[in-house]
Amino acid sequence: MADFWSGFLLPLIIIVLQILAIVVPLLVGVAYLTYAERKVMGAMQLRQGPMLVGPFGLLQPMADGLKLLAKEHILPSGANRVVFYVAPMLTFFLALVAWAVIPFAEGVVLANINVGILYLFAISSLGVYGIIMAGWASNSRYAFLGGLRSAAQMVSYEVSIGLVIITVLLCVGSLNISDIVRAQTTVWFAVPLLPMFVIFFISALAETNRAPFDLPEGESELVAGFMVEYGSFPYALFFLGEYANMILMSAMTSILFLGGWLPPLNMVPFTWIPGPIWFALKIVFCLFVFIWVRATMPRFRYDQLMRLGWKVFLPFSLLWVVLTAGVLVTFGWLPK
Amino acid sequence: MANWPLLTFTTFLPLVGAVAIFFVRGTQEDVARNARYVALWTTIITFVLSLFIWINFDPANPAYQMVERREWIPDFNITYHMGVDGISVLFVILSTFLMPLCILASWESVQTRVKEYMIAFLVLETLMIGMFCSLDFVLFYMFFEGVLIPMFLIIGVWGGPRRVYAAFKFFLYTLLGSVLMLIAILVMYFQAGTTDIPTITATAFPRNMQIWLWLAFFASFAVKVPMWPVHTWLPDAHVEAPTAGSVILAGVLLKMGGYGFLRFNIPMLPEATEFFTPLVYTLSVIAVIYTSLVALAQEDMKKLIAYSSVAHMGFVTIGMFALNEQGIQGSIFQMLSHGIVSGALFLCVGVVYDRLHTREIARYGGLVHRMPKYAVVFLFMTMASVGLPGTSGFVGEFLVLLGAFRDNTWVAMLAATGMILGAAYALWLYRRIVYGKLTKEDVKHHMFEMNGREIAVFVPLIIVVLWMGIYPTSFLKVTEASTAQLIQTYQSKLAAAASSVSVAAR
Amino acid sequence: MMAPFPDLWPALPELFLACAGMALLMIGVFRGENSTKAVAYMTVLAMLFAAVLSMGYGTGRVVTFNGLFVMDAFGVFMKVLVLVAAALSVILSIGYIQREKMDRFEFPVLMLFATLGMLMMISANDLISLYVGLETQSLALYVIAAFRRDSARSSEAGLKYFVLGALSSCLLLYGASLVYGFAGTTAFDKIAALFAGGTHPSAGVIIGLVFVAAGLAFKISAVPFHMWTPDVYEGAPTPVTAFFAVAPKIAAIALFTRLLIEPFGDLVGQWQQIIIVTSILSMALGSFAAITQNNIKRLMAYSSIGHIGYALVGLAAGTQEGVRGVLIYMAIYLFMNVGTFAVILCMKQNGRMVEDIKDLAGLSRTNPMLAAAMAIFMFSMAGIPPMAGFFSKLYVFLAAVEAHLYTLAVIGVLTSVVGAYYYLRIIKIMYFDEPVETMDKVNDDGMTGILVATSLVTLLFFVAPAPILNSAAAAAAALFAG
Amino acid sequence: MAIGLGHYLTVAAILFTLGIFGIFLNRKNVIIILMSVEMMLLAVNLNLIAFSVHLNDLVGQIFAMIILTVAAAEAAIGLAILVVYFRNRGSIRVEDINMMKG
Amino acid sequence: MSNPLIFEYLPILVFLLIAIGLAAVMVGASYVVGGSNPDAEKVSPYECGFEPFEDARTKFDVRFYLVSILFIIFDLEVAFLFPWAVALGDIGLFGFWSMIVFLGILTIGFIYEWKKGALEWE
Repeated sequence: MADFWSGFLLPLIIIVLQILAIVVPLLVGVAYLTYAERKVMGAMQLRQGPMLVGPFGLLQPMADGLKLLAKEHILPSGANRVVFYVAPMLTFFLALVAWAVIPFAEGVVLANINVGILYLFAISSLGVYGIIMAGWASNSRYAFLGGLRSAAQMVSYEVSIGLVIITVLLCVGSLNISDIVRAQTTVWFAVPLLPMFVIFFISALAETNRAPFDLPEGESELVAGFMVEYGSFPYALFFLGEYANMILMSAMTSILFLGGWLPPLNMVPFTWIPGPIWFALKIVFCLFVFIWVRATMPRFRYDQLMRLGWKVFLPFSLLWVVLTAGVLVTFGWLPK
Repeated sequence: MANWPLLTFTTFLPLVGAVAIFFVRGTQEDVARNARYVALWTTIITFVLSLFIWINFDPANPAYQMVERREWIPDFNITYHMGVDGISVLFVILSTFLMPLCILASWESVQTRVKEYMIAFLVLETLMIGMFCSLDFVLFYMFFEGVLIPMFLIIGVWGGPRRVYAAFKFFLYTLLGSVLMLIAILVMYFQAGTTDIPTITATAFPRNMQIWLWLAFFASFAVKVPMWPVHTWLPDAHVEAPTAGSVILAGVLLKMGGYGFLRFNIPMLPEATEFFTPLVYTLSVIAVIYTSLVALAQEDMKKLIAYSSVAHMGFVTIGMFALNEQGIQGSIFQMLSHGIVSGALFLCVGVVYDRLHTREIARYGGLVHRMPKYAVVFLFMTMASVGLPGTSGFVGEFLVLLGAFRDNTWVAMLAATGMILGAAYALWLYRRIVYGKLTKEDVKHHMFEMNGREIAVFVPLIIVVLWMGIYPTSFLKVTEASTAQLIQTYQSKLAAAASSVSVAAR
Repeated sequence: MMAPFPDLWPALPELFLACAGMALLMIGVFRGENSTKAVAYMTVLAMLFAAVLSMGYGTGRVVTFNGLFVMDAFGVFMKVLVLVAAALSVILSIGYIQREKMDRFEFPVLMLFATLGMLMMISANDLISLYVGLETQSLALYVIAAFRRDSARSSEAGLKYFVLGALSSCLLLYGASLVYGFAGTTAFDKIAALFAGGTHPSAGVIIGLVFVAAGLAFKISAVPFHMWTPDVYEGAPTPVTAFFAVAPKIAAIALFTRLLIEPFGDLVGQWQQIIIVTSILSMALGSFAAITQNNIKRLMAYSSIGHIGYALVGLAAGTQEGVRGVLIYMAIYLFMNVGTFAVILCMKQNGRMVEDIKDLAGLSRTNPMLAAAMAIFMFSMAGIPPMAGFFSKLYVFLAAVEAHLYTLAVIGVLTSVVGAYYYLRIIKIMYFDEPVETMDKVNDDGMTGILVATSLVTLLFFVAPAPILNSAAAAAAALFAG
Repeated sequence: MAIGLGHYLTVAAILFTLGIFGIFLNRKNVIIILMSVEMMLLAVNLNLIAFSVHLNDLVGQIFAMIILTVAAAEAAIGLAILVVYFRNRGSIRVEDINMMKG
Repeated sequence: MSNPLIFEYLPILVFLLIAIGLAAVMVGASYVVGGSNPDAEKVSPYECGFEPFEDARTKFDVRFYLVSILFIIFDLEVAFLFPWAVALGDIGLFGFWSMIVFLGILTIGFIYEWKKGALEWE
């Protein structure tokens, strides 16, 4: 019995608690990200944003959530019931589980697996399934086309993301995410790999269907695209998933290029502040850029979007991979 | 002249003619005329050339003569090995002799696709000569099988109404037999390490293997001969083939089977030969009697002659498997004689067919009134076929019966019965066609006497038949030494086998 | 562990072909669609040059790329065959693709890449390189089978070929995985070493071998894995069918032979029975099923099934002589088949391609040369001497007899008689039947050249058989020495 | 209960068999055939990786990787052919693939 | 089977289960709270004033296939790059040049696609 307790149940409980410690702040973060977005955009557009619910409208996300929870379920005629409901759940689920391998500080990580980056890459690739399923299951032309376009867009940019990750890996020599962060102790990869950093961030925008690449769900074209038939909490799940994905992509950006939990400079005033705080700050900065871009950039045309992905980012990142590898091999700078 | 590759020249000369015809260009008539002349001259020259083979041939020497040997496929010890001995040399002459006559016979009767026709015949001649001369199994097989190609085309393209059926039947029957022979050849190759025929002849094969090999060879040659019951392709092929095709079929192709028995089955596989002799006797006797009876019932001239060929070839096999000098010499002689006589008979049919375009016996009658010369020629050939003394047929049949008597009286007696039947159907055929009153209208109006060309075809045939009948020694002398050696090989091998068996038993 | 640079020299033909393929792709794509003809001719040149490069390779056996790749006299022989076959097919296709409005430059390039895969198959010395070569070939072939995008039959052929090809790859891979698992290695040399000296193999290896053999049987379309062949042959564009009928077969047979002889040579007792049964079934089906066919491409499909059966007779012997027989068979098969397809490609009436056997009626009148060539090929396929086809059969049966497989040899020759029937039927239609409609005149020098060359080779092979026979013997010897 | 090599092989064998049945018993849709093929390849990869771990030998994993890549290329081409076919025939039902018979 | 490996992945497994549970609970809760009261108009798919007259899952632009096919190819090439990138230090120059050749071939294919217009969207 003791064996069972100490060898199985206790670790399990600890794990569950750790997971909750990730999930709960994440969901709260998502909720307030929607708030922040409205506020920031409001500020940029010289208006106030939500102000009514709670002080400065701080309770607005809660109200939105409650509203969605209370709404009526609608299953469109001709829809595939199972797929229709699985799609948002899948999106949400994927946005959560990716966090399992994100390190918040040295050693602070739920699962320190040695192929962490592969896991992240795989999970983020799966996101396209939720969208395709939603678009197909709804039995609506808007949803269907929106789903297709969204999927095409996501896969297009995923290729460049993969190549960008490769350049980082070349400099690290490990697939472990903590190793990636540690490799940036001297200099963040954003500096030597600046073009890759830019590409990665822009691809992240496209990958999350954010402005200026948000045309799959563009209100004016496709009336929210694959989500058009969704209401109530399934819709909320998409919403949550999407914003959780934004946070995730920001976290990935921080890890890959901005040194994760590391302070900007390895010296006294910066090292006082603990790693998780640095990490959070970097994520917040990235998210701010996300919102900033949305507020300022006009939406791309679809052909421009695909062109950017295939004809600019892909060849460029491919070239950069070769270049990076060549430089590393030539100068013997390869890790290990 | 000694080092001159005479056999090769004789063999491939017709092929040169065929290539020449291939390149003939011009209007249709020009092409036809030129093709005919090229073919005729090629065959005549080939015949003359082949006479040199005969002249140079030393009858006293039983070994292979005028041997040529060249590397061909060295890896497998397969050589280009040519040579003739007393058994084969006359068949070469027979082939070259019949060829110009065939070309002449088709001078007018073949009007369509003359060029292809002549090419086919010349190729056929090369293959036939090559087959009789080759002393390597693979080479032999190549010629032996290759014959099928031109013959198939000759029957199928220029044949009668059921030519397609006949051509297929001919081709597939013979092919079926010979592929089994191919396997046997391969087995022998591994036993002897070579495909050289003289070497293999000197090799002893285990008895069990001999049985199988013999059967495989038999499958091939029995179809070719043809023996009852695998003879059924022959009437069809004969009936449908054009006249010259029938002549070659009866004159030469059937001899391939007999030649094969003599060359392979008997000397190479003596124990199996001894074992299977009763079988061959049985089949041959059935062939002689049964097909003679069938011939009696025929309404078609060619079919009747075809069945008579089966019967005559039955005699040949009986003589061969009597395995004594008279029998084998007789069978060779009978084959030569049959080659000329049955060829001539088909030509006779061809003459009337060209005029009336039917082979139905009932449509004719009373020809003697309109075509007396033809009646004479036909009569002469019918008599030769029946075996009238003074003609070639007599010598052959007589020798065969003699040989058979020495080996097995019953067989000889039954075969003799067949001879009587043979006389019956041949004479009856003659009576129905040539004699009687001239009643039929179309016979009255269309049957004209033979022209010069046709007579020119028959004259040499008549001469040869008479020569063979009156002075057979000039032919028998050639075959004598080789036959003796064949029998000696056979006996000594049997004896050796028997002694080894008795040694083993002891 | 720093891997050393491998010796690239033995793989020179492959490397050249790969570079040439990519260069031609670039030329084509930059020059546009009207470059098809130029690309096609350059493809032919590249293939022939690769053949020269292969021939330049001496004797002896060289293994490179860490044991993945092997080059020996066997490889040289087979590569030259494949390259010649491919080059001839490309020449055949040039006129056709222009007439039939499918002259996209990808066509010759795809054939080039398929050929590259075949060369890799021939030189494979490891299950991995085997698979990669096989797939390089197959992927290109799937596409060219469906190359006529606007033709339902072509796309159906492509689809069928794809589905069954993918299935066969799966079988092969499953077998390969078992072999890997139970033998502990994928390298041919190591597998061979494992079973040398009569070590009894585990059941897993045998099962794996059976699966691999099944997968390869698909590729060579041996019964019972032949189902795709008639449909694909019929549906695919004719020059593609010509290509399918020759080059991939040669390569797959080469691969099959090397696989069975080199790594699994000591297990001959285990696989011989399978090959014998497959061989008999293929010969029988090829002969009997072809009889009722009316479409000549379909007939050729069954014919090729039958021919593979005969080639397998040699393989079944499992001896050096047997392999030599297989090699000779494939060499002669190449010329007969390319020639036959050249004739089929000439079958055009009123500007429309026809492929019914009855369309050949009276060809000997309307086009005697074409008919003569076809007759030569048909007699050769039937195995009638003195055509080359006789020698091909002679050598495989020779090997079978030597290995005491008498039953197999007898069944083989008997089915060849049945097979002769349908080949004769074609000759009958050409020569015995009256012409219904004349064929259009063919003005294609390449095609005429191929027709003349292949028919002369087929007809006159017997005059000087030594070159092919000797190199086949050397190739077989090399396989057994290695 | 330790999960050993045998279990992996069994699972792979079951998957492989299912794939074969999927190809031959399926009368509905060609896509299902493609999926069956993928399933068989999955079985093969499972086999290879199980063996690779069991033998402590990397070759199996490399093989699996190559199979993955090639299989993807294969699937791409298969889909392309399927699209071409669909455009010609307007159907991808397995029963409709019957223009050529005999 | 090494136990540490399982322990490394156990949290992920638990996380997966929790995430699935969470998603299901959320949907289920809203189902209970929100209820459902459908009528024909409500459940009809969204259209701009038209009655939806046929199944929405019809043919669509073949370019989407093209994109997906291209994606498969390039994504798999990335799969090859992952181990290469990590192990480049160990495999040396030969490894480097092998991948360069591989990428070169890939580039040829890419140029081909580009010139053929597979990447054009208008």
